[in-house]
Amino acid sequence: MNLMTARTGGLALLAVVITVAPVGFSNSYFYDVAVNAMFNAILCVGLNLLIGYAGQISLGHAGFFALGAYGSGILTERYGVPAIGALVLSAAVVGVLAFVVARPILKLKGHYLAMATLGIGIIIHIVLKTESGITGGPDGMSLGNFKMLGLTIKGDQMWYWVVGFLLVLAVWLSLNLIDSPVGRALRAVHGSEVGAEVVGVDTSSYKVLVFVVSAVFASVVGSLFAHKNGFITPDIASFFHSVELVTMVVLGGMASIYGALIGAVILTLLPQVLAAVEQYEAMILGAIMMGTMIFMPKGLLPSLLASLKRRGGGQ
Amino acid sequence: MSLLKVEKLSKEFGGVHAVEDLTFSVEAGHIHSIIGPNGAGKTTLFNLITGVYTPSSGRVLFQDRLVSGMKPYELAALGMSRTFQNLQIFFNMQAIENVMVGHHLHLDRRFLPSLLRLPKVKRRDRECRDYCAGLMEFVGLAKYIDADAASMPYGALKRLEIARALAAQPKMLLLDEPAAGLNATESREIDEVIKKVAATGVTVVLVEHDMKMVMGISDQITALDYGRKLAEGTPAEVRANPEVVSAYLGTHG
Amino acid sequence: MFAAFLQYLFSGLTSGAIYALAGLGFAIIYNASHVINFAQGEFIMIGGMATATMVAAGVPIYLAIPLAMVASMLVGVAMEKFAVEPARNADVVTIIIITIGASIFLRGAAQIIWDKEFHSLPAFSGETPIAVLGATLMPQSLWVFGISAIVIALLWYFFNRTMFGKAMLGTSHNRLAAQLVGVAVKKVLLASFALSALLGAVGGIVVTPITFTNYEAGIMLGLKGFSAAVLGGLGNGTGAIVGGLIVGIAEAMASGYLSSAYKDAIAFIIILFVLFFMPSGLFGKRGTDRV
Amino acid sequence: MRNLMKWGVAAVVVAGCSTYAGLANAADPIKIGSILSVTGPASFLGEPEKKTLEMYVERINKEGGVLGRKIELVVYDDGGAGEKASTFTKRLIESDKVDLLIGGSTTATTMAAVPLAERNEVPFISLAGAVVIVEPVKKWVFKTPHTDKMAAEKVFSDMKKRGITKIGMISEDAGFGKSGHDQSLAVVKSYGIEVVADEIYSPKDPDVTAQLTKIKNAVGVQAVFNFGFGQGPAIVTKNFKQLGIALPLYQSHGVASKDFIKLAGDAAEGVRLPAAGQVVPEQLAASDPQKPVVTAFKKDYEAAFKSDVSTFAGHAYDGLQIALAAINRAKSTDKAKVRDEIEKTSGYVGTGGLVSMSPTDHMGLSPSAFHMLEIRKGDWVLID
Amino acid sequence: MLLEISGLTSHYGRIQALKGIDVQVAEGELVALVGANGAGKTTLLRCISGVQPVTGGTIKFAGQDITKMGPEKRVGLGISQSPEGRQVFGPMSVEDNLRLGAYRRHGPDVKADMDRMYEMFPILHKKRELPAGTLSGGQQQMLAIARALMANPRVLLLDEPSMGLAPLLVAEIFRTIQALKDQGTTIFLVEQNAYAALAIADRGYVLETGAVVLTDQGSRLLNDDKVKEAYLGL
Repeated sequence: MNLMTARTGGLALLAVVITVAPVGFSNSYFYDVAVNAMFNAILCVGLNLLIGYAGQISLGHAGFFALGAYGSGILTERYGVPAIGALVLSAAVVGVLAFVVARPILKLKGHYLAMATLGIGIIIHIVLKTESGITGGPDGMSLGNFKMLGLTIKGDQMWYWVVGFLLVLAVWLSLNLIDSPVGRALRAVHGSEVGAEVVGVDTSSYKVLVFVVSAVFASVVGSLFAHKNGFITPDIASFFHSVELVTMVVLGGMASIYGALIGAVILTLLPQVLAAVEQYEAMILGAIMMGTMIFMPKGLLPSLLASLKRRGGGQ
Repeated sequence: MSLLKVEKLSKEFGGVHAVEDLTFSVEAGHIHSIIGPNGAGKTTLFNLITGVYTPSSGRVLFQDRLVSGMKPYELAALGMSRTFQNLQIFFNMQAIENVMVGHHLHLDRRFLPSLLRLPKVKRRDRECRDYCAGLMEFVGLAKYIDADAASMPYGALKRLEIARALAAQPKMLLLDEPAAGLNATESREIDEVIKKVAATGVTVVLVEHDMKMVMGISDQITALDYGRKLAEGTPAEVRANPEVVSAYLGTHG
Repeated sequence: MFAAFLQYLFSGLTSGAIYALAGLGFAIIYNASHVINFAQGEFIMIGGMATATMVAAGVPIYLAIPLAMVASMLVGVAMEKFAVEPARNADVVTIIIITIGASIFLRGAAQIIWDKEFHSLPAFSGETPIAVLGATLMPQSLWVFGISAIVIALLWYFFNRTMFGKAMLGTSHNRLAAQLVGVAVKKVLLASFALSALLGAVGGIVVTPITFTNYEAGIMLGLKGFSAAVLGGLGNGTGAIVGGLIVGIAEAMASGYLSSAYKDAIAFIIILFVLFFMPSGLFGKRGTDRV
Repeated sequence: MRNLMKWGVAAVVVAGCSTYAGLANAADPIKIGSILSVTGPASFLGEPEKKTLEMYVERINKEGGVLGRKIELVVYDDGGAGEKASTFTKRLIESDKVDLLIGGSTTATTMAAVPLAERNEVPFISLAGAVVIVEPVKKWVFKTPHTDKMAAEKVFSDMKKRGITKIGMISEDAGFGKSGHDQSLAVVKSYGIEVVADEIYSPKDPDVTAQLTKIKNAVGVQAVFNFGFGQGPAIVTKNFKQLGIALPLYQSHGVASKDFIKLAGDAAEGVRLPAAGQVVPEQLAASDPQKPVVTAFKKDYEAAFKSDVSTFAGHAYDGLQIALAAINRAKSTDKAKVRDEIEKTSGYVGTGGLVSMSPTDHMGLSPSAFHMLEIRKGDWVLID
Repeated sequence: MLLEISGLTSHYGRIQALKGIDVQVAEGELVALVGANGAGKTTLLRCISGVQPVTGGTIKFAGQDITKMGPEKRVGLGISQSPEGRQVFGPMSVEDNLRLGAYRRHGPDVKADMDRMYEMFPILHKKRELPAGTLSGGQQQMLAIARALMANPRVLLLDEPSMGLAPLLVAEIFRTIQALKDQGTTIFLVEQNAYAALAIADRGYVLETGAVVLTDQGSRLLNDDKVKEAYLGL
């Protein structure tokens, strides 16, 4: 019962925040930043399933994001595939790719896993940069609006509502998943692989599953991002974008869906806030990353909740 | 009938024989204890039986079926479940969720229904939760049903592992030092739990240092030393065996 | 065709020696603390930038080099003290984020303290190429090989012939035992960062005449060093050196015989394949989890 | 408790967003917005561009501004990332309500901003190289630097003059080099030149002798052309010398700064490259209309920043001059009028050359704007 | 009293491993601490060496309170331990292991002590160039003891020196301990092999689940049925 209210309550609150936030938006730049924040939030909710819940690091997720974006770009622009078809097809391809690489990669642990995922991301980045005949190379490629069922999604406001809805949906699905037999198995993998194995959890299959799911999340967000932005460059696959995504998850709070969401929002807003002190931006970002991890190694949301709990006298 | 047969089992780690040419069998319905001094190879034996390690040679048969080389989760599906000397609790989850993971094999594990939280999944999950709450009561953890695993005391976690293993509805339960680190009262309580489990018809294989417990509840004991079988028999027989006594207490001078 | 092969080999060795030095820095810190220091590349950058800017400002090079090494060591010690030590026992991911944060911070600081320009140092002994069986080699590459070799020899001496070095080695093999024989483990951690930073600075200084340096020069070297260290097997010094040379040579051979556009990708594919078959790298420790 | 938490978060989000609301009020000054790659791999473009813009805006303001109004410059650093450039452009247009955009240090950041400028109808003068920015012509988009295609054509015509028909290409795999490489391949045939070897390197490669060896061994190669900027071309030049390749080496206009000569040292001797007159003001013919302009700019820049002027700084200078001239002529900051006036720019003498735009040419530079230079004794020498 | 422990408590995460231990060791004494697996013997030794945090009580050494002192300083004071499971520096040579044993010491007597060790354990001399990890279990145990002795300790802590060794080797290890005692070394011996330990000990303590349940002279404990009970659950 308790859980149910947290679920419905959290979702309702999220929906309310998304609905009310535009009151403070004086122009479409705000919508734009908000949409980017929500894109990152969706992606991080998916990535958190892998990192926070199943305990497997990935330093290459920007690669899957970029494959989704370029998949949509290439299919819609060069082959005239309808946007939704391109999105689904790209996600499927990314899913298959993730499935193929997942098994050998997820046998690795710790830094070896970090290295391998980093390698995958970098290889994708290089391919996107080099195959300029189809990707446009480092100068990037443009693509058109997202059209579906005769409806064209365009303009920052419209995107805001669409992505807002998708964010609520993504959070809902993730909440469902982690509180299901599948989700519990995933979390058990993080808790103790051998402990899960001996009660019948095929841990390697679950690791593959969550890797594929989070990659598909990234791909879908990539596709939408590409359409919304109208222009993409291979740098969205860069190592730094991957690091940024992981930082969002860890900063907000691993194994916390709302934590990942908050981390994504904060790190998306940060460069906008720091634009005024542009030359110190790198130092401030670095200091925030170090400071949060040193003083709140569990991430912002779980640490804050824990301290509230302590102050509230144990409950 | 022998539920488990271990035949000429050996395991080496870099030239050291942790288990050597070991043969014994466990009768269905028994509480069968494996004892021996530290480093005798008990935990290695458990890991070999439950598929965590692969044997260097020899075979393990469960219900007359060759199971050596199978993965732990496959063995779990055949009805073998265990606990650990060093706890393998999912500290990132609630206590009852730990037990619910134990029930994993008996749930709808398909991805899409889980993702969409279909009514059927929801209902089944609620049943599972009730069932697992029942198991927690059974092992004496009623007051921890809503607790986070990370907030529970050590003794309770030992039982939580037993509840988790029971949730898999095993035919054979292997307990690796369930009383280690517990005080006398807690040990006696665990003792009771093991007896209750055995009474439900589950075969129990037990590795334990607490001799009071072992001698009190075992139907059969296999004593190991240096990875080999030292003695076998009822508690009285084993206790009287001079080799066992000297393996434990050493020799005079 | 042999001349071409030799040239690719020289090219690979030059890059490889640079990667190996970076990888060695990773190995030393990992050994002592099980931390992967993603800011290792920044130590290299600091060594190169500090020397190059001091030389440009008229400081004699024999003074600039030790000053840069000291500066880099101080940064390394500060980083251990204020960023890594407080977060001991944290998750792998948490520590990765901390050291990446440190690298971003140092890069940001470097661009403010110095600038964003590229800087160079004069080659230590001229720019007349040396011809070997039809291939050529720059004298500075020999400096890189030579200094790498000296550094490796010194490290070998330090770890095998000095008590403190043995204590560091002992700590990496068995932390508990090291404590029990009276090794101050905290000091070892601090020393490992100081040593890695020193090593980075030396690397940064010898490669600057070849690759030049700017505030972002550490990014690539950090990544390649990490690759080298992982490929060789974490915490294994020999592994890091071999790993670095393999990555360097693989890139050069890939450019020479396959495709220069995909040489980096090919290097990563090789690393992936090695990891698939040897999940702890070439020389890594393989252990069985005890449960 | 959890809910309380979430409200707190919501408050942070709302507060974070509304911080900008205060900035949106348009004031009297003429507002020029600029997205530049001040940090990141293209910082050697963005950095001098930013310095130049700031220096001249300050100077113009001291002299009373334009149309009696001060100029307010808003610069955002996109770090070379197209996605950041897009958001910052939106911010400049929507929140800062700028009258005009200058910037986009790289083609990628420019192309990210282009659709926004077009949609919101804001005049936009790009400082990036690629042809795609102005071909096909986009109503609101202009650019000041020469295109990579022009650079390639200048190089190929010089090769043709020397009777070279087979060349090796080496280019970096980042934006500038990649785009230059693709443009070069597109035009090379029309000069009767064949590319017999085509190699790539990464901007941070410590050594490219492997690629150069491959080119060296390509059959019939008569010259080598490198497209790239930053430290890469300096390494290429050094490695080229190391391998003792006795062929002419051409670089692109990306290396037209003294830094290149400094980094490459002796190895730079004999390297040829196309560059704007701004690089060699003192060598221009006295009759060259560019001479006074580029001489003055070089003096200003070097006095202010104690560092050698680069052509990239010149792009920003030209962009600012063209924009302010257009505003002057339009006598207002009305965006449509300013756009029309920019398009009417004619006979403007800038650091890049003579600029005359038209509805079909939003760059306005003729190929003659490029000069061929050769490096001799550590300095530029004009050779045509 | 050389070593005086009073009211010592310690926790491993959520387990209370020690529940208020009082133990004394006098100069020149051989004191044995026996008890079943998991009784907390190793934890106690780790507390004495300073590698396991103490949550309550005090440890005094030669009159000085060392409860909060860093482990390396304790070695300097003369507390040296041969840990459970040997814990030799596996990839390092036997000689290096011994050298590290004398890490806190300097001067010429280190060399003399090493020779003394080689004399006491000739097999170590024979294998001094080999990595310690290649030694057999018994040899590693000797190395661990020798390494601990290299610190020239005022008290030698021995944790389960007979564990996992074949009976012949066990006898040899105990002979060595006896010899050390005869040379006047103060020894605090933790053993599962109760008979062997108590037989050579001056005094003994029996530990059960983190508490001392029995203490007496070694020879008397040897014949106390309570000890047997603690082990075999009679």
